[in-house]
Amino acid sequence: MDWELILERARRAAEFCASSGLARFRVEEDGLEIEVRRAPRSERAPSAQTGAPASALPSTNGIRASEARPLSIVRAEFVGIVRLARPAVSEGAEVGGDRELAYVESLGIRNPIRASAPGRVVAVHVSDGEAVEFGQALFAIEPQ
Amino acid sequence: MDWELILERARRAAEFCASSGLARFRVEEDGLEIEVRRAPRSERAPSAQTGAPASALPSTNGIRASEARPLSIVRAEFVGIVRLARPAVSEGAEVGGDRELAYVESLGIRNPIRASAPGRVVAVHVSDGEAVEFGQALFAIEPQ
Amino acid sequence: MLRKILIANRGEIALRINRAAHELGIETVAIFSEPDRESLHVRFADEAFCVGPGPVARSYLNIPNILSAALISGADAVHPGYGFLAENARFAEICADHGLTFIGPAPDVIAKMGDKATAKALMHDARVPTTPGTGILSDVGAAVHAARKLRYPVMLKATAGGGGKGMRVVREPGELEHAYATAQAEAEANFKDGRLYLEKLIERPRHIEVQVLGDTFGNVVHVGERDCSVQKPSHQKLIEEAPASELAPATRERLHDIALSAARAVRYTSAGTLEFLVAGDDVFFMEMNTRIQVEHPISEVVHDVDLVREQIRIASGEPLSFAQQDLTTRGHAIECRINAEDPSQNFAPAAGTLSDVALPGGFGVRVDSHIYAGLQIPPYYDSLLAKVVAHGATREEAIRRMDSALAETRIGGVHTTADLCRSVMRDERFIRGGVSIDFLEAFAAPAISGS
Amino acid sequence: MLRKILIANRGEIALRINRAAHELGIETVAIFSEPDRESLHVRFADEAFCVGPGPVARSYLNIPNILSAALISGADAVHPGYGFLAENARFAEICADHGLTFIGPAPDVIAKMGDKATAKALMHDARVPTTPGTGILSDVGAAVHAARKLRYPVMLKATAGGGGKGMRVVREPGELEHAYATAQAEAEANFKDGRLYLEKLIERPRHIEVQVLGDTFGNVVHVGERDCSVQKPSHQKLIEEAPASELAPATRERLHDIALSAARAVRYTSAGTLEFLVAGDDVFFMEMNTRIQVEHPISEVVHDVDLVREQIRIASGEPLSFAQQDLTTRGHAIECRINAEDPSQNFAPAAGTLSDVALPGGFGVRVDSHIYAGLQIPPYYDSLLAKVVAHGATREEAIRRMDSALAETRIGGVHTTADLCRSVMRDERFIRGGVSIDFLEAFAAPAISGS
Repeated sequence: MDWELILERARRAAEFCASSGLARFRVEEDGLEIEVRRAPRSERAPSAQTGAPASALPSTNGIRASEARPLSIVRAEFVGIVRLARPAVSEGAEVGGDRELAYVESLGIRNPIRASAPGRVVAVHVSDGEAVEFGQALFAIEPQ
Repeated sequence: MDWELILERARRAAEFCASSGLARFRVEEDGLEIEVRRAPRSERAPSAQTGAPASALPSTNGIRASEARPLSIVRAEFVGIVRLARPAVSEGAEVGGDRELAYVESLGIRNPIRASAPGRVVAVHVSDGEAVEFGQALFAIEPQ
Repeated sequence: MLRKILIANRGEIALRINRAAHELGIETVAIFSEPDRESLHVRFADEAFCVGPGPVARSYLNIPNILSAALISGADAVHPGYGFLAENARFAEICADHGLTFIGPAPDVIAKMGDKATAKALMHDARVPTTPGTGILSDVGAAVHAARKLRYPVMLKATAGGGGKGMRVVREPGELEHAYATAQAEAEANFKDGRLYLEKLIERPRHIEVQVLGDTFGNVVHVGERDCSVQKPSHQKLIEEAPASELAPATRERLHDIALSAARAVRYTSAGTLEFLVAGDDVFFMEMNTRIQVEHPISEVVHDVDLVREQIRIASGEPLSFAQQDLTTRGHAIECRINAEDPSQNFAPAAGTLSDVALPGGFGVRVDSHIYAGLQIPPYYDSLLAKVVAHGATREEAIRRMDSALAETRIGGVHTTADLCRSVMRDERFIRGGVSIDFLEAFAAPAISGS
Repeated sequence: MLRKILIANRGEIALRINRAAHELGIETVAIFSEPDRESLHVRFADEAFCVGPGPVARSYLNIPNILSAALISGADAVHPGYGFLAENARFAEICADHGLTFIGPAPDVIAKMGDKATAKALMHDARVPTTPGTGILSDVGAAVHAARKLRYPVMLKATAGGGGKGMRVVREPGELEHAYATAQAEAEANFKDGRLYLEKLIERPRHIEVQVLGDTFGNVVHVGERDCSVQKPSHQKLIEEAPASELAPATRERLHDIALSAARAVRYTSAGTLEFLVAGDDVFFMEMNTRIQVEHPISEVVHDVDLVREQIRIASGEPLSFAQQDLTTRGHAIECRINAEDPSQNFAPAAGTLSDVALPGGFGVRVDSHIYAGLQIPPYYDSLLAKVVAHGATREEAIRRMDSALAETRIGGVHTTADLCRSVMRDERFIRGGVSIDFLEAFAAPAISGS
C-alpha cells in the first residue's frame, strides 16, 4: 500500500484515539496492521491535546458498542436441543428477568433458559430445534 | 527493500509520532514492520526538552543510535583456521584500509583478511588458530 | 460395523481413537471442555461439542452432557479412551441404557475388576497367583492384626485405587496407624471410597503387564507383555518396553498363560491389561485394567496389531482379526512419556504455553501427540504431551534410536521429562535391562529431590 | 566403522542422516547457509559450520568451504544426501583426494550413470532393455533425422538432466525445432551441459524403480520396487508407493532381476535406484540414480531395512547386514510429499513463514520432516516440507491411513500439496491402482491450470 495512505490512516487513527480518550487503537486488515498508542498525558505534544471535534469520529461498530450498555448473553449450560418458548421471543421484545425464553432438552429433561435480567432482546442466536453445546450463546439482552 | 527507503519511512514515522502525541506507532505491511516508540521525556536529547519544533525531534532510539558512527565488521568469507598477523593487531590499534589483519587457511590456501576501511580496531573476536565459519565476525573497526 | 463414535476423551488418545475410527470409515464426534476448544482432537473430528468448563467433573466427567452429545449427533457408540470415564461401570451401563455401544468390556467386568480386593479374590479363585494379603479391612485394628500375620514390610492399598493413590508402604508396626489414616483420606478424596486392604510387600519387583484382547465369540488372545518398571516415585509409569528384557522364557510363557486364563475366567471382551509384580521367577497378579492403556503403542509396533481398531471391531460384533498363532514378535520397542512436569520438583505438573515444538520422526520412530507450538496446557488434565516410541531389531537398537529421538524432542515453554528419559537411555543399569520399580527413584534421586 | 560424518545437505534428509549416524554411535557435523542458521539439522548435529549465504552455489555447493569444514572438524566421511553434491563425481573424487570417505558409489560409477546417454549405452551392453533412442545429438538436424526413424511421438532429453528439466515431448515434426532449442537452453541453464538425446516416447507408462544396495565385497541385493507414477506435470514425483500395485508377478521379478544385473555390471556399491518405464509387460531402463532417494522410506518400512544405515556401513567397509533371502515384504506403504507449493498455480514454490504446524503420527505413520511453527522457508531450496508415510497390512489400509494422516497435516503460512494428495487418496482410479505417469495431470487439471 502507498505509504502516504498508511500515514493518513494512522493520522486519523491518532485523532480518533485522542478524541475518544483511548490509550491504544489497533487495526488489522488484509495484511496491513496499524497500531497507535497514546503517550501518557504528561508526554503529549500540545497539538494532540486539542483533539478533533467529536463529529469527526469515524463511526465503527466498536465505538457504538463501547458507548452502549454491555449486553447480557444468555448461554446454554446443557448440551441438547433448544426449544424456543411459544410465542417465541423475537428481537426487540422486552422481557422480565424470570421470563423463560426457551428450554434445552437434554436426555429427555427440559432445562429452562431464562433471561438473566429484565431488558430488551437484541439478538436471538438459535433457531427452534437446533442442537446446542455448553456455553453456546442463545440470546443477547440489553439490560434495562 | 532499500535501507534508505526504510530509514526515510522511519524518520517520517518518528515525526508523525511526535507531532500527534503518540508514545508508539507500528506499521506492518508485506513483511516489513516498522515500529517507533518515543523515549520517555527524561531520556530525550536536550533539543527535545527545550521544546524544539516537533519536526526536529530525534525521537526514537533508532535515530539516537545512528548518532554513533557504525562499526565496520570484518568477517570470514572462508571456512578455515584463522591465523592472526604478526605482530598481532590488538584492540585500540589504528589500521590502514589495506592492512592484512589475519588470514584464513582453508584447504591449504591462505585467504587474507584486510581492514575494510582505515580506522581503529575496537574488538578482536577470534584467537589465533581458531576454526571459523562463513560470515563469522573477526574484527570490529571504527572507521576514521 | 459401528457408524459413528463419540470419543469421550481429549489429548493424544482422542487423536488415536479418531484415526482408528476414520481408517475404518467410521465418523467421529469429539467432546471438549472450554479451554480445549482449539485442541487438535476437536479440529480433526467430524463433529465436536463443548460439554463444560475446564474442571473435569464439569466437562470430561459430565455424563449428561456427554451422553446428550452422543444422542444428538446420532453416534451409535462411545469410546472412553483411558482415564476419565474409561473404567466407570455405571457410565458403561448408562450408555447401554441409551442404546449406545460402550467400547470396552461389559459393565459387570469393569465393576469387578475395578474393585481391587474383589478382583484379587476373583483371580485367586481362578488360580491366578496373587500377592499374599487380606480382603477389605474393617478398621485399623484389623490392619494391625493382618500385618503381623503377613509379616512386615506390607503395603496398604485402596480397593478403588489407581495411579499410585491411596497406597502406602509400611515397614514397621509403628508406621501402620498413620499410614492407614493418610491412605484412607487419600482414597476418600480421590475415589470417594476409603476402603483399604493389605498386601505383603514384594521387595524390588518388576512391573510386567500382559495385553489381552477378547471378542464376543469367546476368542481370547494375548499380545505379549510390557515391562513398565521405570516409574516415578508416585508409581506412575514413565518408560515402558516390549517385550520385557531379561525374563526367563518359562516365566514369560507363564505370564502369558496366566493372563489368558484370567481373561477367560471373566469372559473378557475388548482390550485389557493384567498387571503383575515379578520378582525372579515369582509372579503375582496385581490388578486388571479394563481399558486401552497409555503404553499400548509398544505392543502395537512389535506385534503389528492395531489394538484400538480391534477394540472397535470387537464392539461392532466382529471377531478378532487374528489368532494367537498369527502373532509374531518383531524386534523391541520402547516408549518414553514426555510429560509437562519438572523432574527436579518431584515431577510437579507444569502449566504454560508451548513454544518451539519439534517432535522426532524417521525410521522406527512413532509419535503419538496432540501438541503444537502455541498450545496452552490447561492445569486441569494429565500432563502427557507426547509418547515417543522407538522400535528396533534389538533392544540395543531401540535404546539408541530412542536416545536419538529424544535429542530431537524440543518443547519450549514448560519443563518436560524428555531429558530425564534421555539420561535413562544412557544409564548402564537400564541398558543392561531388567530393572525393578525402584530404579528411577534411585537413578534420579538428586534430580527428583530438587538438590 | 566411521567416526564422524559431515552431512553435506539440509532439510529432512540432513536429519535422516544425522539420526542414522547417531544410532551407529557416529558423530555428525552439519553445514548450513546463512538463512538456515536456525534449522533443526544445525541444532541436532554435534557440530555445525556456516558455509555461505543463501544461494546454493555459494553454500550447499561451495565445495571448498564444505571440505574445509570436514577437515577442520576431523570428519572422516561426507554424506551428500540427495540433490546438491550427491551425484557430483568430481566432488566424490575431491573427497577421496582429501582422505574423506564419500558415502556413495565410486566416482567413476557416478560419472558413468550421471550421463544419461552413456548410462543407457552401458545398460544396453549389459542386456538391460532400454527405450529405443539415440546417442548424443550433434545438432537439430540429427534430431530431425533420428526422430523420423524412431517414429513420432519422441522425447528429447538432456544427457545431464534430472527432475524433469531439459525434457520435451515432441509429437509432430513441426514441433521439433522449437523443442530442441528450449530443451537445450533449459539444460544449459540448469546443468551447464546442453547436450541432448532422443528417445521413442513410451505412451502412458508407469514409473517403477528398483532399490539396490551393493557392498564392497561384491554382494548386491535389491530392496524391492517403488511405483512413482503420481508425478507433477514437470515429472517430479509427488506420491510413491511400495510395492507397485497391479503388476504381474513375472514383470516384478523381471524388474528385480534386471536391476540386480545392472548393479552388478557396474560393480555398484552403496544405495542406488534403477528407474524404469513400464508399459504393460514391457520394461525400459530410464536411468540410475546413484544416491539415496527422497522416497527411500517406503522401501524401508515395507522391508524393515534402514537404507541410510546400510550406506554408512558399506562406506565403513562392512558387509551388507542381510542377504536377499532375509528380506520379506510386509504390507504396503505410501509416501506423500508435502511441498510448499501451490498446486493451483502449476505448483509454484511458495516461500514464507510457517505458522500452525501439526504433523500426523500414530500407528503405521512415519514422518520425515524438518519443519516447525515459525520456520522461514527460504526461496533458495527445494520446497519439500515433510514426507508422510503410511504403512498398512494392505494397500487399501495404507490409503485409508494416509487419508487420515493427511487430514491431520496442518501447515499454515504457505500453500502445500497436502490437500491435493488427500484428493488423490480418495480418487477411484488411484484406489484401483496401477495409474500411469499422466495420472496427476489429468486428475488435477482444473486445479493445476488455476481455473
